[in-house]
Amino acid sequence: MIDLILNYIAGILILVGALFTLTASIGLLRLPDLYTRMHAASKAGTLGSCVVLLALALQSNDAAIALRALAGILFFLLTVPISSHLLAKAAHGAGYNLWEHSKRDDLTIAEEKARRAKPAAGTKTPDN
Amino acid sequence: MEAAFSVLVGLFFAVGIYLILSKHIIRILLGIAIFGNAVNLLIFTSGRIVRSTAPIVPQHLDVLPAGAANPLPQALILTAIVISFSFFAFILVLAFRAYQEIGVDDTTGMRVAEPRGEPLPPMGY
Amino acid sequence: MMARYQYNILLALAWAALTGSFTLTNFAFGLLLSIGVLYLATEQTNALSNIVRLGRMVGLAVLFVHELVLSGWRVARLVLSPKMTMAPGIFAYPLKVDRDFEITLLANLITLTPGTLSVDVSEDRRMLFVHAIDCSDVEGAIRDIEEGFERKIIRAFGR
Amino acid sequence: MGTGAQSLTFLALLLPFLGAAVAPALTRVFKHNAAWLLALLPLWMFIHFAGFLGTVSAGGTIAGGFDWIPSFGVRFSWFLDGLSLTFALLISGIGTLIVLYSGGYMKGHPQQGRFFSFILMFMGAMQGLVVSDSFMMLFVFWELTSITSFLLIGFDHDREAARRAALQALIVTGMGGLSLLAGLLVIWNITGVQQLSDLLGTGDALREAPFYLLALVLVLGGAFTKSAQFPLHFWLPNAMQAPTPVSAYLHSATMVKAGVYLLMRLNPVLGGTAAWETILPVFGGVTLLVGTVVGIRQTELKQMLAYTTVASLGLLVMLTGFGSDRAIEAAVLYLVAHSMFKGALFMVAGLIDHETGVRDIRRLGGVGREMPVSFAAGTMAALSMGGLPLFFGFLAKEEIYAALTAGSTWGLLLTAVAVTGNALMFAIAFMVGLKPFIGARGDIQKKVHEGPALLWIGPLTLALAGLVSALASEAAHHLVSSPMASAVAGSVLEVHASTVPHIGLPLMLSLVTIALGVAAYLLQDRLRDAVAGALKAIGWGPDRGFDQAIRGLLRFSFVITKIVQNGRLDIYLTVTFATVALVLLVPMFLYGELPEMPSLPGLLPHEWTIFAIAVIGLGAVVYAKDRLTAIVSLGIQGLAVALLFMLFGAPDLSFTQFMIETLSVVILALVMTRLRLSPSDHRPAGEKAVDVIISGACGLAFGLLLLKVTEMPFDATLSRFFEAHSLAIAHGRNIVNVIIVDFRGLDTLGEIAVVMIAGLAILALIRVTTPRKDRPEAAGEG
Amino acid sequence: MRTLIFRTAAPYLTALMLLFSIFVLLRGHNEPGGGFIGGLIAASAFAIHGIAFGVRQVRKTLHFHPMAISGFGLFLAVLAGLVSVIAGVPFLTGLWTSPTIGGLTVDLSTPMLFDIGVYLVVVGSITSIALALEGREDD
Amino acid sequence: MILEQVAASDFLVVAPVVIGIACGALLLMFRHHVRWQAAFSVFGLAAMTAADAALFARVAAEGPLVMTMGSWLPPFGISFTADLLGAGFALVASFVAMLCTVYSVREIGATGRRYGFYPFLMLMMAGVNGAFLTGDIFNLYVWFEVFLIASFGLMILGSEREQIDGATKYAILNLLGTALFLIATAYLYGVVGTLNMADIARKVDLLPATAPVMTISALFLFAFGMKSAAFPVYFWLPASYHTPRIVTGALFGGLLTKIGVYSLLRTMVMLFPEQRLELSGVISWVAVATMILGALGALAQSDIRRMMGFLVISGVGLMLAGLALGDATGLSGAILYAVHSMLAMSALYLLCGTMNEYGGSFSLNSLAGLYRASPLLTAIALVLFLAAAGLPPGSGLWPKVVLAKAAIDLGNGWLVGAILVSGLLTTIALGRVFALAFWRNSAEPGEPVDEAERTPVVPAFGSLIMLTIPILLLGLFPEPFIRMADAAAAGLLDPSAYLRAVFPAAGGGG
Amino acid sequence: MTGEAFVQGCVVVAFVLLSASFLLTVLRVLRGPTLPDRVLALDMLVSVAIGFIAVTGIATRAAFNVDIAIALGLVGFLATVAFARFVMIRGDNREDEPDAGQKRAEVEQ
Ligand code: NA
Ligand code: NA
Repeated sequence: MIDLILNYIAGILILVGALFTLTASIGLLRLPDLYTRMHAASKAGTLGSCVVLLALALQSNDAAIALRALAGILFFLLTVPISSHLLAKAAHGAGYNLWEHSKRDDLTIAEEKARRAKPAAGTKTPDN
Repeated sequence: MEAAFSVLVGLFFAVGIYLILSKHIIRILLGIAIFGNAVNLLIFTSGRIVRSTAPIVPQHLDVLPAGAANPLPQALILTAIVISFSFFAFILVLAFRAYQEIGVDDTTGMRVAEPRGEPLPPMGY
Repeated sequence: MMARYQYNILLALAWAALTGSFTLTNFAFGLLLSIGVLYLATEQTNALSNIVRLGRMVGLAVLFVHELVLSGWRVARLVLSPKMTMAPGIFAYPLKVDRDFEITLLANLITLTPGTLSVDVSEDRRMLFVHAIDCSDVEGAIRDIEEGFERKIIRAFGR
Repeated sequence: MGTGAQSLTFLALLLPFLGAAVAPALTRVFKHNAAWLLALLPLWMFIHFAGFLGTVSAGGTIAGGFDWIPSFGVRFSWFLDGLSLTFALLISGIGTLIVLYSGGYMKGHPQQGRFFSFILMFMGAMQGLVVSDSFMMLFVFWELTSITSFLLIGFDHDREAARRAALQALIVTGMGGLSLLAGLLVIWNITGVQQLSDLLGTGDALREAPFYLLALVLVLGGAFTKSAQFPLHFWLPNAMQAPTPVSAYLHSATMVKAGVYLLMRLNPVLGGTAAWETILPVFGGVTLLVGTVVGIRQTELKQMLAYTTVASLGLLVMLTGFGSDRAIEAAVLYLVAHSMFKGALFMVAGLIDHETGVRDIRRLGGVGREMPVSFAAGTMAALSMGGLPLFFGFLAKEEIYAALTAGSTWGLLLTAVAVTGNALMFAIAFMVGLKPFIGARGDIQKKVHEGPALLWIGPLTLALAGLVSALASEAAHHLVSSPMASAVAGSVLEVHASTVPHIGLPLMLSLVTIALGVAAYLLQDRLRDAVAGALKAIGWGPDRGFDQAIRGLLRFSFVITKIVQNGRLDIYLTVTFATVALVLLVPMFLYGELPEMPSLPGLLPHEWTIFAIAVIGLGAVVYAKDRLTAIVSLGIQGLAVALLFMLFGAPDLSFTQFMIETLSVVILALVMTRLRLSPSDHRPAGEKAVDVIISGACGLAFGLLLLKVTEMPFDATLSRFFEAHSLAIAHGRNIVNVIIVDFRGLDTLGEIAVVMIAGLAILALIRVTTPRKDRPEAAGEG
Repeated sequence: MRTLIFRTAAPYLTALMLLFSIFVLLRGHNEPGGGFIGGLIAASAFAIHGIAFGVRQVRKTLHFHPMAISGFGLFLAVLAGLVSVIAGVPFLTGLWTSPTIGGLTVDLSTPMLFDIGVYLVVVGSITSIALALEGREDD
Repeated sequence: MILEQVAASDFLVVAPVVIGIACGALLLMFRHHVRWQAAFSVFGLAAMTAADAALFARVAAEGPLVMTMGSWLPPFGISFTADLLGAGFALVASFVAMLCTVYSVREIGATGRRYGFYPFLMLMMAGVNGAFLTGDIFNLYVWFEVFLIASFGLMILGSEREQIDGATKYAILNLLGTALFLIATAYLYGVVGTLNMADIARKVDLLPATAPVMTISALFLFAFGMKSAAFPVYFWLPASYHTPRIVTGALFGGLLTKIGVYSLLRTMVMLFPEQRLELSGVISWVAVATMILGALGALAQSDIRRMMGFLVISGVGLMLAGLALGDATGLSGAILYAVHSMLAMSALYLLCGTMNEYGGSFSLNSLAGLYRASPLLTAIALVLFLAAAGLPPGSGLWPKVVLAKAAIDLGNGWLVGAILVSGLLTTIALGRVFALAFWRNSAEPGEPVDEAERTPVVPAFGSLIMLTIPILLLGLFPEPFIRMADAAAAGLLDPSAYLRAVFPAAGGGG
Repeated sequence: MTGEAFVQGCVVVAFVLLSASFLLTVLRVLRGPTLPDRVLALDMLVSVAIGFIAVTGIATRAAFNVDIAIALGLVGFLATVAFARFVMIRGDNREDEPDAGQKRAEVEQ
């Protein structure tokens, strides 16, 4: 009985996860600029994969595997925001502009301000 | 299924070789990477294709159930993948250094070891 | 900030989870491994506080999962809606937390939650620049973060 | 022949090389007087071989040797009959004199020791050549004579002319040597024997074999180049660049006669056919005429002698190929006579050069008073060469005319050639042997006096030998001429020529020859001018032709190499893959190894999707506008391949492929960070079309062959074994991993060695840099 | 890279990845994984660390030069094969033993040792490559 | 299938490889100890040579020696199988490498040592030995890659522009060549289902007539042809062999192409005898083109190192001629030529290096006066040139004669012609080098060579002389060499002893 | 319907959804337009692949797919980091611009 319920939950989770993923890719395609697309990829996409992994954990009938699946989810949640952040920061730093209809860009303003504050140093910042 | 893989392998080879034939060094590198994948798929297909069952003896059994994938080609490919990755990395860095030293990214311009205007050998005795 | 030994235990737990074996020996082995691994990996993690905050961490985790699901749902609704009306932009979020670990945690949680994405932290660590799908009510968004994640983080990890 | 004598003969063959090894040291100690010691070696050889005269003149032969390369059927074996013994005696005898002569001639030369070495090696090579019984031994010594003469001719290596002459000799005789090798191998193949002594019994089989003509031509290729037959004669006069003792030795007794020796040796088996009796006289006759005519034009003593040597060799070849016993007797006599007078004349010429510093015949004259011994030797040698009675040359000439006139109209033609040639040689003989000593004092700067004993012993001995042997002709014939002629003819011959003139056609012809010769001598200046004018009118000769050929060869090779090895990687790659396509497609079609038409594979939709993604990824890489897009696209196909591995039961592969693909992309990105390249593809459409065709053909071929292979039944024994024993014996459930670390662990050992070396090599590539200022991307190192 | 978020998170990620790599190494004999994949994961970990903190930091952390680690791995693999000389069996024969140390039964085997060698070689070489490409310090 | 006890001496068959890898690993671990690198390498290579010698002696006395790794029965484990051919080649290769290493002591400076010259060298030799000794076709591929990547490392060490340029071409083309070998192996595996060469030899005969063995063998021919630098795919060799350090060139010129030739012999003769017969026409034309174009290429060069590269190619043509002939004599000639080529080509490259030491250049335009500078070097050069040209008393003579004999006996006139013509062209090319570089005097006549400058050349002369000795032995006393080559060829033509050694129970017949 | 069958049914549907997802994401890689867009899409592709692997694991009951998914998550992250590094250092892939290299050089110092 538990098995049956677990299976049903798992099945539904599989579908939900796949749907989330599909949504994310639709978002990736439809959204207007890099930063908005990132919302789709890093949220819906992550959620989709995590849900499917959860389904696997539920369905496996094996604590070891279930635990590993959960660990996988954890790993995933740990890495995704960091890579999103890096990509967004890099893109912004490299001058990839926001969507033209964006409301504001405090980061650019802050950078401008910093640049004006110490013109000699320019963008020269030690990397390591 | 082997038929589908054969077609894919042919395609991988064609694309890999096409890129290798283009003179641009980075395209050559990409071609080499694809060529390597083609070879791996070729080995895989050569050992015949089985869907889904990995050659791993399940916990409750002592021998592999029938119908599992052929493990030997997989082991061979593992070796080959690693080797081709090593070579890929080497050639990539070599290309990078070649660009640094020679200053061209087009192989037609790589004429340092065999320069274009080499003179005739000495004609006297 | 998390203590090294806490992190050790967490890593050992992760090891046990991965190997799927919670025997004492395996856990001990995992602990040994994690000590070695941490030696290799952490030059940056430094001193920290007590273990009592574990419960608060769990609370944070619960909030996070809730927000994550919500976040996914909102994005899905947005991209599937025919018109996709939105007003995106980057706003500066004034940070209250001031330690690296907490800033990072906050930034990551923000990224994983609805409509927001951490782009950068200012040099002086006072500002977190957040990209939001909906910038029509920046004050509201800032308040949400302040009262949600940031407060819970301070409670769980604060001094 | 007892083992003792056998060892002694072997020692005799070895001695010159031993002498060559110690010569430099001896010379360092005894200076030029080392010649006296070193001459003992050839002298002992001479004595040793002379000891065989009795046996051989009685019709016997001496043979010996041992297995050298039994696996290849090659023996180190010698065989002495009249022919080889005569040669052996000439070589060691004249060799003794030459060594002495070298002692004087090269006195004070800083490299006299090396010179002795080379001379002795050369002697050893020649000695080995003429006594060889085994084909291969013959060939080895034959080549050794070419090599040692290369060293000798180029001895004065500071002069370009010497280097040129040496190379010329090496190339021409080297060519001949290879031809000879082929010829001998063909004979070996036809007859199945490779000992000359065994070969002599197989003449008819050989002459009737379908490849007889091939064998003949190849052997003649060797003999003619070595014996300087027209048009390959030019190297010989140029070889005069060598120090005189060398010229004397090379051109009298030895090296050039190797070819004649070979012809004479093979006469019993190759001779007697129409081809033999046509080719040899024609080449010989032409060479005789060319040699003498060009010789009369020369002004330098050694050059004149060299051309007469060419002529004499022509005469010998002509006689050898004439096809009568008489002609063979004549050839034998002339060969012996020539060895003596030509050796003497060369040494006299060298003496004159040494003492007067002048080699130009027009500037020489009247030194007979100061150099009486040389004068005597020169005159005697000239008399012999001129074919005057009392000298051995006379016997030979009589016999020549007797032989030639005995034949048909063909013989008469050759007689005319011989008379012309002999007359001119007569003139040259006296120009060299007489003119410098008589008449008005020439244009000589040095104070002239007779050379030291070391220098005149040789020529005088040889000149006297020409006289003595003629006077004691019966003995000479008994011991030397008859056995030798018999050996050449392959049947018993008795030589009877004597120095007493007999009235008859030969004597008449002799007189005509002498008359013409005297006339030529007297009119030498006008004759010289006339020939010079004629040659100038022709304007081209094989000697210049050699230079043109070498330069042409160099240019040709340069052009060919530029085409084949053009330095462009893209062309190398194109050729490589075009060949790959051919290598696969041609046998597939020729041998019917094409697959059948496959049925549509039963893949599931998501499997189709992964296939499609792989294909899209490939297309994306090809069509990528810039290289970073291409790199990202590379990730797509890599991911697809990994997923395919996962779907078809290869999780380990999938695992690895993910890692590898990602790391590939990562390192590509890391490198790109440090690199600034032009992103797009500039190739013209035509080139792309060629690439498409080649890559398409390769892809098609690989795919077809794979289809074909997978059509075959599969033998899964190996995998069954691994599956059965993986857990039971190797204690692992993951069979792939067990194969990697256990069943085929050695592969993995090699594999990790590759990984390690690659890491190190990359480190070396990046870290080891040569500092250069003009590096295109100074910031490239980031 | 100069980003606080990444730099703060990187050590944790690296540690997790290293742990995971060892896990993958040790279970390779029975399930997908093994020294090679484990080594690649570990190398990725060091690459991340290098990207975050720079090459010098990783070199300091590793103590040995990565190529020396690689060499040691290869040597270890050869040694694993040579154990069979003592046993009088052909090269690279798998030898197994399960000694009990303090009540703890540990499976030791030459294939495992060999796989560890593989792991070290891969970690060393790939890390070296990644670091060489990331920075340009002399060593 | 398990745990058959083996004698320690059986380890001989794998010892050279193990020594190579272990030494390479140790040298890498301690690569900063530059002082000890060279000495340790010479020691390691001496051990390797000793192991090879012992192995060769044992194989010569007792027939092929087999060790199947991991105690698995063949064909399941990887069988190292040393027969006369493999053991002989391995012995010569290790010997040559040892002497090249002695030469390297002066040439390789601290940077070269720190960045792995000696680890590369040891691992390359491990790969070379592995290739000669393994009895498994996939394992052969692995050893190919080992020596190939090590050769890359050796080639780029120094990072001069020429090296980088040459190495790029060398690396890409060789990588493809080796990949084609792997592809051929994959197809073959797909058809016969096994990788052990003895097993393949048994099974190829039993395949159905429809099996695409012709195409697969043609692919093997191509792949190994490319590795051996045969026409029309020898580009990589002249493009690169003149660029690295002299000792590297010597090792490459001497050893690497010979592995290609070895593999051709092993596969085409032992595994695909019928296919070889079918392809012999093609092979002989390839052989003709290779030897003639190689020799012409040598003539066209001003740079003596490039000339040597073309001479290597020309020699490959001769070995291919032996393969094309395919009978006992022809194969024996090819094997003999390979031995000669390993010795002579390595020595010639070392000679080029020493010529450069004295003459300050590699170019025939400026090299001069070497005879005056060093008569000893001149003597060595003469012997080596004669050897390369196939003239007595050098080592090239007998292989050439044996090959020509085989060609004539089989009626292949074109091959005979090409063999002889290539010999002549080589003679011309090297005769010119001798005349120009040694005999011709430099602009400043009589320039005395500084004694102090000459003393450090001792290792160079030591290795040159040690290489010249076997070259002369092969020229003067060829009997043992020819006997061994005959036996090795016989072993290829009739692999029953090889098969019996691998499958004792099956009786070897298959 | 048994639980097992239900799961398998869901798996089939999920495969279809994920396949569509794959194709759409690939489309974004192809369309770009900027390098970060492509990188993001590749990152997303890895996400989809993780889901795909998990679903396959459920379909074949191959538990070890979890590990592959974990590894993929970790290394997919690495690729994105590397590209981000590239973008951060090089600005963009318009490499012919002279200042791009200069800026890179400054940043790397
Ligand atoms: Na090679
Ligand atoms: Na080579």
